Amino acid sequence: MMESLEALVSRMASVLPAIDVSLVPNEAPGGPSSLRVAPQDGRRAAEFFKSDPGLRLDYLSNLTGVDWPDRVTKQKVKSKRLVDGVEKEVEETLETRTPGFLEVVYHLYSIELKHGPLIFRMRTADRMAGVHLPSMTPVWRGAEFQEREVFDLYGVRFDSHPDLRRLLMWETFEDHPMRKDYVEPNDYEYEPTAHDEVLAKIKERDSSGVSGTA
Amino acid sequence: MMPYLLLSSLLFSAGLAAALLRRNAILVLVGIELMLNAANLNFVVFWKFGPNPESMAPALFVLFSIAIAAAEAGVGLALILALHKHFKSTNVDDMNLLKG
Amino acid sequence: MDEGLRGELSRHGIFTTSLEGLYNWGRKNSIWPLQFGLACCAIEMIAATMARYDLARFGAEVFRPSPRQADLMIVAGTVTKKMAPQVVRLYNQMPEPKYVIAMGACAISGGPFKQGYNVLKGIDRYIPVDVHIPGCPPRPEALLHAFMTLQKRIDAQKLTGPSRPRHLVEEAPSEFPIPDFGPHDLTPGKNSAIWAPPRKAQGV
Amino acid sequence: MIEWADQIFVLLKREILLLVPVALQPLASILLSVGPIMGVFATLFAATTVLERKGLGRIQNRLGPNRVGPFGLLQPLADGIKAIIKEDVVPYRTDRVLHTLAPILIMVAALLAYSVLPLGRNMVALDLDAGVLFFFAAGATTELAIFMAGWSSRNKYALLGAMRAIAQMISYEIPLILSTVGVLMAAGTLSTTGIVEAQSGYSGLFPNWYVLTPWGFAGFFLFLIAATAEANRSPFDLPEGESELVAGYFTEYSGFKFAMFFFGEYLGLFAANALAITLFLGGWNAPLQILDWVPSYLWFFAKLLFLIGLSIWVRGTTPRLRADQLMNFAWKFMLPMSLVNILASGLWRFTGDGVLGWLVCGSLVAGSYYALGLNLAPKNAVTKRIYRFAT
Amino acid sequence: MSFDLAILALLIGVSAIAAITLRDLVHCVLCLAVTFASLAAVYLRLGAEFLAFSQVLVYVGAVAILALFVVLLTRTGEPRAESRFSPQVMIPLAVCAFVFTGLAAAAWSSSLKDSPEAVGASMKLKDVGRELMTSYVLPLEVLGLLLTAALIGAAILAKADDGEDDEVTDLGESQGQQQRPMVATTHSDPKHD
Amino acid sequence: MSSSNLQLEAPLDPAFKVERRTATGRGDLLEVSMGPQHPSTHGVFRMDVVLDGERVTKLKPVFGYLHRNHEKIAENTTYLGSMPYTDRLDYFCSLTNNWAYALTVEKLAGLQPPERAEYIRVITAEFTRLQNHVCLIGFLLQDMGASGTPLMYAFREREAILDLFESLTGARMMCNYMRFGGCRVDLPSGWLDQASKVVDRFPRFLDEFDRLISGNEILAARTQGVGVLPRELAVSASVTGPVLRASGVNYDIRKVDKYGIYDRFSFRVPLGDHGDVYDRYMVRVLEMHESLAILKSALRDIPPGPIMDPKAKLRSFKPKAGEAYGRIESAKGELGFYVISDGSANPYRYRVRPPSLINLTVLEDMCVGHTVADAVIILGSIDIVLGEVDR
Amino acid sequence: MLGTGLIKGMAETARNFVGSFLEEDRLTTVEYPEERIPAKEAARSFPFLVFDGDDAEKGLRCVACQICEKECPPQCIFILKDTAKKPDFVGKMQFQPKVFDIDVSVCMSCQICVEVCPFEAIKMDVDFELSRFDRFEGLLIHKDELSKPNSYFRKIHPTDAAAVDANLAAEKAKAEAKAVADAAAKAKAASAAAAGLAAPAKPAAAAPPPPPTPADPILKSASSSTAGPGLAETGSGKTHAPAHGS
Repeated sequence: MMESLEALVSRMASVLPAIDVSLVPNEAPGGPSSLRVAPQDGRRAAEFFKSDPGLRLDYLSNLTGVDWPDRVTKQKVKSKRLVDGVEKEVEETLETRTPGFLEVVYHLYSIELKHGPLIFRMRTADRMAGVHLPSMTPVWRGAEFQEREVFDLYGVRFDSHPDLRRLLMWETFEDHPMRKDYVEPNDYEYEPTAHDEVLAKIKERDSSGVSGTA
Repeated sequence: MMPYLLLSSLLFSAGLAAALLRRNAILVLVGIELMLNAANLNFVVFWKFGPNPESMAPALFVLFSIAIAAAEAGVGLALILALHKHFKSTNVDDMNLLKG
Repeated sequence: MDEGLRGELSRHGIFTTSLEGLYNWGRKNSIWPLQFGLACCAIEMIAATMARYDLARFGAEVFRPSPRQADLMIVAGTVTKKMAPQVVRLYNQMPEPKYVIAMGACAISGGPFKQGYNVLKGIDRYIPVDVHIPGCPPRPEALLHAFMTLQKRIDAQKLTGPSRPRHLVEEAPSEFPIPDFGPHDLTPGKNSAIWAPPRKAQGV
Repeated sequence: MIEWADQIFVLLKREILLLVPVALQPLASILLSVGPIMGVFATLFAATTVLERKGLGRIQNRLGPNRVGPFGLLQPLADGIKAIIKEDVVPYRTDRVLHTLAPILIMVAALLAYSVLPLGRNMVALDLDAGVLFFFAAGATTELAIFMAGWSSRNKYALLGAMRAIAQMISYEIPLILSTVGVLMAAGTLSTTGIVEAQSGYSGLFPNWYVLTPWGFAGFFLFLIAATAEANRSPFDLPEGESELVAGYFTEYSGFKFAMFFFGEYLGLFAANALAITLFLGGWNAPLQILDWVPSYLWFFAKLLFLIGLSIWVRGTTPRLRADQLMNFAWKFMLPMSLVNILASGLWRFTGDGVLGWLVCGSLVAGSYYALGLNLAPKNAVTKRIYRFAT
Repeated sequence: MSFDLAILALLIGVSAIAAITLRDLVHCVLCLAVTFASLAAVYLRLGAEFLAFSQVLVYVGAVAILALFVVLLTRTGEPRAESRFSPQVMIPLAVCAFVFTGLAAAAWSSSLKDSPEAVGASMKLKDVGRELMTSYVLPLEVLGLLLTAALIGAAILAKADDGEDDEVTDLGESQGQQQRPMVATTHSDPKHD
Repeated sequence: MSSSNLQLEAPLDPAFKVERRTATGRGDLLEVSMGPQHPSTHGVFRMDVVLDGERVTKLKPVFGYLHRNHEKIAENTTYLGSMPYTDRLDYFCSLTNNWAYALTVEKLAGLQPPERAEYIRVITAEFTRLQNHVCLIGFLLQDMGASGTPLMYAFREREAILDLFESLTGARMMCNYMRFGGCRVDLPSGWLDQASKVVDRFPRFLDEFDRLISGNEILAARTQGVGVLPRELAVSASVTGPVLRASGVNYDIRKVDKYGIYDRFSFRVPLGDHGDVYDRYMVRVLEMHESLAILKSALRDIPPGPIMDPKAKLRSFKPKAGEAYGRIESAKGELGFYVISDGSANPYRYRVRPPSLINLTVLEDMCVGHTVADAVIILGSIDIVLGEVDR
Repeated sequence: MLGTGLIKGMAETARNFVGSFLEEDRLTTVEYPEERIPAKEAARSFPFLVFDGDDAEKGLRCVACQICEKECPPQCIFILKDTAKKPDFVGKMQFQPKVFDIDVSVCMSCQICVEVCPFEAIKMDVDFELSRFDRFEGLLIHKDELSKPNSYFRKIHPTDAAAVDANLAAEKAKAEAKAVADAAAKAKAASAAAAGLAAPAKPAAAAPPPPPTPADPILKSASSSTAGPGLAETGSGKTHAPAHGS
């Protein structure tokens, strides 16, 4: 059996100098926790996972993206402030904006030692320009299409991927549809059993006059 | 007899023209085939109209000629193929270079 | 010959047929489908040609791989936006008279996947469909039923007059514009010349 | 033998010809031969398509076409009507002239071959001295037609299909012709009627057919295999291999032109089978002396139907070969085997058809078959593989 | 000159001229095939049945097809925009015209010019075969040898060049990228020149 | 986008250096786009192939023609609402898809299906594997050009299994049968007997198939030594399922994870040594024998009892925040579901790990140097279903 | 030796060819329009609405609660509530649907609406012959077409229908008993009030044990299925036993 994740983190810290690895807990009753690896250490960590004799994680089972959009948390804060020369308690809402990021999750198993999974994840700097992560294709060939898929649907750019093209959508498609803020094209011309949002879309279309409904 | 001979002369000259005029090696070969056919036609005509129609010799000559033409065409076309691989062209003008 | 007389004669076993009857008889009994499957429904389509259901009984087992030799396009499965231009192109390549069966919910309306960004909400936005079979996927028998429905439709067609089949109307197009891949969606989203939804959706 | 029943068509033709003015008699004679041949084989084509579909259906545990007309027999008629009313699409950029000429040429070439086939006693349209050679010459023209079809379509699949078809047909033409050499040597003639005549008569219970000699038997199967390949039938149907090349060289053909291709292809198959009957199965001769009273043309068509059935049966069974394997088979098996077969038929002439002949020729043919069969197996192929199991 | 011969002559003449002048090589070769087939018809008309069928079998069935194959194999994309004919047209044309007139004159002056057609003469296959196996057995053998040599030669010609191409590939000049483990190009150029 | 200038950085995985057969350039290279409508791409799959003559020099799979946004739709619907959509992933194996998804959500929500439900799951999953493999073999032979006969026989058996599915779940293909914590309905009376009959009858089919095709020379010639997948490459490229095991890697999730109750059955995992198409074919045939063994003991041992975890709820099912990855050995390989819950009624992230897509990674490596015809059967031997490849 | 495999294969196809004339197993075709494969009892195509009695309007079990509309994964159900109420089978006043449309061109026959319905009002039909020329009108099924009597339900899914009927009957009995008990209690209370003092009434003890609440669909489906729809084959027309059925 594989060593515990805590032990692994400490061992990695000792074997790989200055590596940025941390533990991400998972509350689900059946699911194991995962490691978070900083993107710049991704390749090193991956090669360690693959070649370490205690791990031998030679099989990249699953690779997927997750979108964590910007979060706005509203907080009511009471503060004392001078209003008209009098110190008063004022209530105001503070909006803290947690910048979003894209995350890529890797599930590793070992075919040789028949253990697993080891889950590790990497996060991009943001969701706009800094969507770069190291490609794992040179380490595990099985990442090739999955990385292309994540690039297609989430827009994560995998550096040094040999053939980073869209996998599922057409080449001239511009959006990344699996992102949470993706807006679908409004092609609801007619729905016999339309529901809320669809209904709204049809109404919008009908009123905008764009549609050719005659 | 005369029409046949004229026909074969025409074929021969046409073949000659192709061999001399066309720049494509395949068509040069086509020209040669035409000339061979003209000769064959003459053989048959001379057998049929000649003094000795019982002899089988002209027919056999034509037979041999057809066989040789087949061999010639095979080798010639293989040669063209080989040259094409080398020069990336079947144009005879491109093949007059004395380098490999 | 009027219908009544013809019915009378055929009841007496006298084989009478007019040119129109022969024309329709020929095309309805020799419908060769295009060998073309898109998704789940294609498996049921294949099952319909297999021994248990045997579409061949209707003379329709000749699944032609080339659209040039096919009469019937069975749109069996989800038409995605990426695939839609190809479907229209295939349809255009088929010679007239040609028929389309939209098999399954996805082909008719996008079906369960209609909420998807890459799913075309019904192939009839781009090409005219003769018969729709609901179901997800329809049973093989349902395809046979649709096939017979199509045969009935062909049989009932008059070759002259305003209701003559589409391929005999001079000005009716036999090819339809192929949509382009746009940056966000297919452009145009539908072929307005052949597809007009009802004016209002239910409850709007 | 009931003479009139056997010769009814020959007599009929003669009677009709007598009614025609003398000047028109040659033309009428041609028409009276060509017309019935076309009619009969067109009907046979229609019957074969429906038989093939029903037969394949039975092999595959289903019924096959049975709803159009009684027992589905009118299915080909419906298909024909459909083909005629179908729009004829000539794609943009095709070479229109060649595109149109190709199906016509393929049919003409196939029909030409029928002029030397004896369909019954005295029933041959053109009794040529070099009949067999004429047959092969006509067959060679189909290659040109196929090339025209593939090339004029300006379609990659069509071109690939045509190239495959021609390569295959050229390769198999050699064993096809060589496998007939034994028969030609034995019969001492190239005339088809002459060959049939040479096989008439019976030795004991058995007819004097060439298929009943060791070299003839091998030659018959070599010929059949090569003819199947020539006709692009399964398992040699690569040129139109659906799984790879959509529909091969007629990918771009529609409507009636496509039907003509289909027709031409079946005509080719019938012609090749008919020649096989002529060369090896005693043509229109009855298999048993006591059955000699059955009209000769019936025997011919019975044998033809048998061979067609065989080809349907094979089609229902085998997967398709790959192009290079097909070529390997032609050059590494068919060619040497047919050469050995010529040797065997030569030996047969000297050893006679006694026990010695059977022994010598039979062992020569069987031995070379075995050796060549071994040689044909792919280098890395293991016939018996053993699989491990993990528990 | 009878009607059928006139048609055949016309066919031969037109198709031969077409074969050497058309722009599309495939059309040229197909016209050549027509020429061959019509010549076979002429042979047939002259009573040389066996020769006619051999002509069709070999020329139409093999040589023309082979030529078509080579045309296809040597096609390099779009035809270059250059003239079909060599630059010096006049001299070869003059030569051809001269040859034609010379041949025609020779035929005209032949003593056999008016000799009648040997009506009964035809090539009996049996006689041809006998002659081949008796008086002409040596040429036949030599011919067989020649054909074998040609076959082997053609095979070697086509084969030897393969090896040469292999070397080019190994040098990695034109197709080196194909040997990279992952082919990264999205678009490949079919013409590697 | 163009990525032609991207260079691989060292160090490379050794599997990358697996030597590819490079076809040498003879004449022009021909670019052929096979698909998305092509008879043997198993749906709307496209391969952009660069051919040199008939040899494949380059092959790029193009996906997305059946990308129907399963993951996006699942993220906008409830946990239960995605269950019928999983049927449509790999539309041959809806029940194993159901199981994989149910397994994942059970991990996420901490549910435990009762014993009887686990037995039902094993039984239906093994039946699914049987009918999938049967169809695969039929389609593979269809790609090889057999004119439908093996496919017809395969579908004959499949129909028997679909009858079972229909009488259990109500639908032939889209069963939508499993629920989080159990199964939707219990087995109807008489079902087990009927299932036993099917299981008893199945070896007859396997034998018939064996006689029909396994010994066929053409099959051996077409498949042996074709599309060899080396062991190292297979592991590196995350290939799973029969394709992996045909390359000799002993990895079967039923054995490794022992999910469900698979540790109660004794079955063997067949392994191939050559990794070619023939091995992939035979491994599947042998797997069917093992599935039959599992089915026999499962049908014998199935206990009575409830079929749902009493903790399970159908409506307003909201698992706590967390994530889970569940995987099973589907007929095509490792089918995994990765679900992230944020505590709401809809999954936050829902991901399918499709074995078909990932097995296609090695398609080019297997095909380069072979002919188009081989590429078609190599694709067939991988066993893809487009619903799962593109989702 | 070369050819043996081929000959074996040909023997196999020949066996099938001959067998197709002799054995049931080797001719599996069911000639569809005339013969039909017997419908499985569990078979499903599209949903329909069950009504009790003869009057579709009056007996409709649907109370327009819109649960199915919400739970339907492809969103193919459209319900508009009527403003008026009508009594259901136990006499409780319930809403009824004014519009109940199912777009079968979208429906994926997943049966989730049936599972989530607390009122046994929506069930799966078995009719699949729904080919239409018109997509918009032909495939949108309205309430009047959807409503089918309980007898029809009993015909197509006998086992399931029996379980549902028993369930409903029990519920009705319970409701009636409750009504009777309530009335009795009321009367008792009245009499008690009249009497001035009385022992505390125990109507609950008099009522039958409560059947599983229909609002819990898991339990419902489990309970209805332990009885299990048998393999009894229903179907109309000429039936043909398929080779594999037996």
